[in-house]
Amino acid sequence: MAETREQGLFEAPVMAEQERMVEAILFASAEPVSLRELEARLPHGCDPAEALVMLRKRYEGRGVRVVKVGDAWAIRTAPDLGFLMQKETVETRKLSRAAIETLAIIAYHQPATRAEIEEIRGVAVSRGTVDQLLELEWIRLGRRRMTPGRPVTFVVTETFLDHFGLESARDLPGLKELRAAGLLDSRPMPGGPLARGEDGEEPEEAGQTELFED
Amino acid sequence: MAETREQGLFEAPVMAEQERMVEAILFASAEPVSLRELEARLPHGCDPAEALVMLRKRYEGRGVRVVKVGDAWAIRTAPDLGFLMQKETVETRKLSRAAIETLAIIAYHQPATRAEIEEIRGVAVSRGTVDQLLELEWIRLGRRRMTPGRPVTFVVTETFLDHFGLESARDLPGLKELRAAGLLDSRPMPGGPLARGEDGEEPEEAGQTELFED
Amino acid sequence: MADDTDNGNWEEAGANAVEQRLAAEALIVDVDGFEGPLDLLLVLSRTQKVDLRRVSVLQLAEQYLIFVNKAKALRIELAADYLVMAAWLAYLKSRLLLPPDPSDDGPSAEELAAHLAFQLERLQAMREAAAQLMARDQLGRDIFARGLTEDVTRHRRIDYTATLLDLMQAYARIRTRDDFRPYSMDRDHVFTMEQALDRMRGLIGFAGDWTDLASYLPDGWEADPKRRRSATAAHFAASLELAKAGKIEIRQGETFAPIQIRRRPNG
Repeated sequence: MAETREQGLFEAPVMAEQERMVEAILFASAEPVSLRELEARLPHGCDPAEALVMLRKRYEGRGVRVVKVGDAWAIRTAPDLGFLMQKETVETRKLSRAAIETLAIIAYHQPATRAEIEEIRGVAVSRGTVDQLLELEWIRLGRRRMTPGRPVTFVVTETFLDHFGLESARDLPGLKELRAAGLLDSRPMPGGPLARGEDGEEPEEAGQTELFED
Repeated sequence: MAETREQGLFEAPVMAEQERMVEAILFASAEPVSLRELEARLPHGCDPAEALVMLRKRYEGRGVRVVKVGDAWAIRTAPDLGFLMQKETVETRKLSRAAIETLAIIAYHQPATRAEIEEIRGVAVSRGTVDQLLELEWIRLGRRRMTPGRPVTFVVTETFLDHFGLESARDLPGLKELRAAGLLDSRPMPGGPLARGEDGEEPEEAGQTELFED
Repeated sequence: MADDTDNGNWEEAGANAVEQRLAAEALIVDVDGFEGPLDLLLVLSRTQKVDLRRVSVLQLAEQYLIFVNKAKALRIELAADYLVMAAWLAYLKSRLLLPPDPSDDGPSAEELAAHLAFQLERLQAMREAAAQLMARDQLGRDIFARGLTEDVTRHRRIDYTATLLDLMQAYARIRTRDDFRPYSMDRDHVFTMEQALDRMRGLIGFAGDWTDLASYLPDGWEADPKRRRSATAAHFAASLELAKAGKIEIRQGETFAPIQIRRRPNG
């Protein structure tokens, strides 16, 4: 208790002390603390309600705020600073083969139902694959197909077009162009301009568009 | 951001904002946050060190305080309010006398080899004692000593500093006096039975004193 | 440091002998409670009721030896390091009592005693430091960290990437799985050996001198590596055929040097 404490002019010392106590309790508690609990934890005769009013005022405009959560009180990050709490580490990973194939089918055949995707790929499409593409916002649900069972369809999104630098899905090169570009050779020749295997380096944007310009 | 903010006369608005951000980050974390991490999390060009000075001052005498722990910063409740936190009190396993002494020897003599600890205590250090301290993360392995046998050394950790409310190992109580009294010197006894330890005593003064020299 | 005071306290030691004996007996009971011989020495030194810097090492050695003898008499087994210490203290005691041997170039008895005093003082200092440390406000007991840590979520965002090329290759891969065979559609890039043979049969008549095989590649097949490769392979195979038939000769200066062919002079 060796600390000196700044006390405002209009605060009774005892109330300032109560405010400190409420501050410490709210800070250290793992859960929001109810008024009743504050009363129980503070020394006898304290008025936590008043202390809370003051504490709340003190934190106005600060980086954290005193907020009411249901019947209880807690200290929380100011809403405008929420972005600081997200420490994002970005890890770049290549889309799985299943995902890229599914995506390709949707892009070329949209709107496409799951059954259609499976028919073209020749294997079942896992829920996870579709979810991943939905999460990436590269595909979204289209209209239901007016066929028995009214299956959902998938279409590609604006985000997809953005990411792949396409004006519209119609701009995707057709099979003929793929062939002309040598993409239908499943065994890319090493050293050739098209020699980019599945795990080859990423071609730059420029390269791609050049490649498919007729 | 509808909130009004009290700003001191001498604070540039930007710095006040930085202070809020540091406040929010420190409040959100139970662990001390390093200056480097603050730098990484704050918007580009911020000066968390300066913001911390201000923030620390702001919380002087309050229910919580801004404390320095090694190279990191944390908010902790004021020590005089500990009595309110019975609910939060963590029951810790009582440390044995051997463990407490070993910890103190490492803290005051760091980096310290096992042989040095044994030399000071005059008794073998059991594996369990060291393990317990390692488990608590109060000590960790330091660099190997560049003496024959290259024995491992132990040093205290940031967790240790945090636990005992120390800014750095230099702030250990009585350190200066002990050093002045020559009690932290490594003084081998030629031929005595207390010159124990297979790795022998390492009579190098450099490591131990260097660390605590300012 | 201890040597100045040794003689001063020695007088007292005799007077205190009974007290020491009693103290040693009391300590025996606790023998398991000691953290080694130094700890025992430290406890014994307290009975001297002087600052550790002024402790009489000689008297301390006496006290220790009494303790050990008492333990022996009571058939209490002492750990080896207690006995090692006893032997050393007996040696130190005799050295301290005898006049120094000028021929002895080892450390003097006083130096040894001083070091023991230093060790005791240091151990005592560490004990006190440990006590001070433990008396500090401790996290989780007196000081508390934030209880409700706010989502400092370390979002590990995985940024999935795919390029347009990946996309198209994927599509091509699927489409060629059924209705296309990958090679069948790439006929434009394949130059067969038969084609090469036809071409070379026509051209070889003009190749009286050594000429690089590469120069036989047809127009439009030299630039694109894929086509060049196919054409080169076809022409090489064709030249082997022609050589076998005795129409041409083939040579290569060294590994990877250009392959050259010429019409066999009499072929």
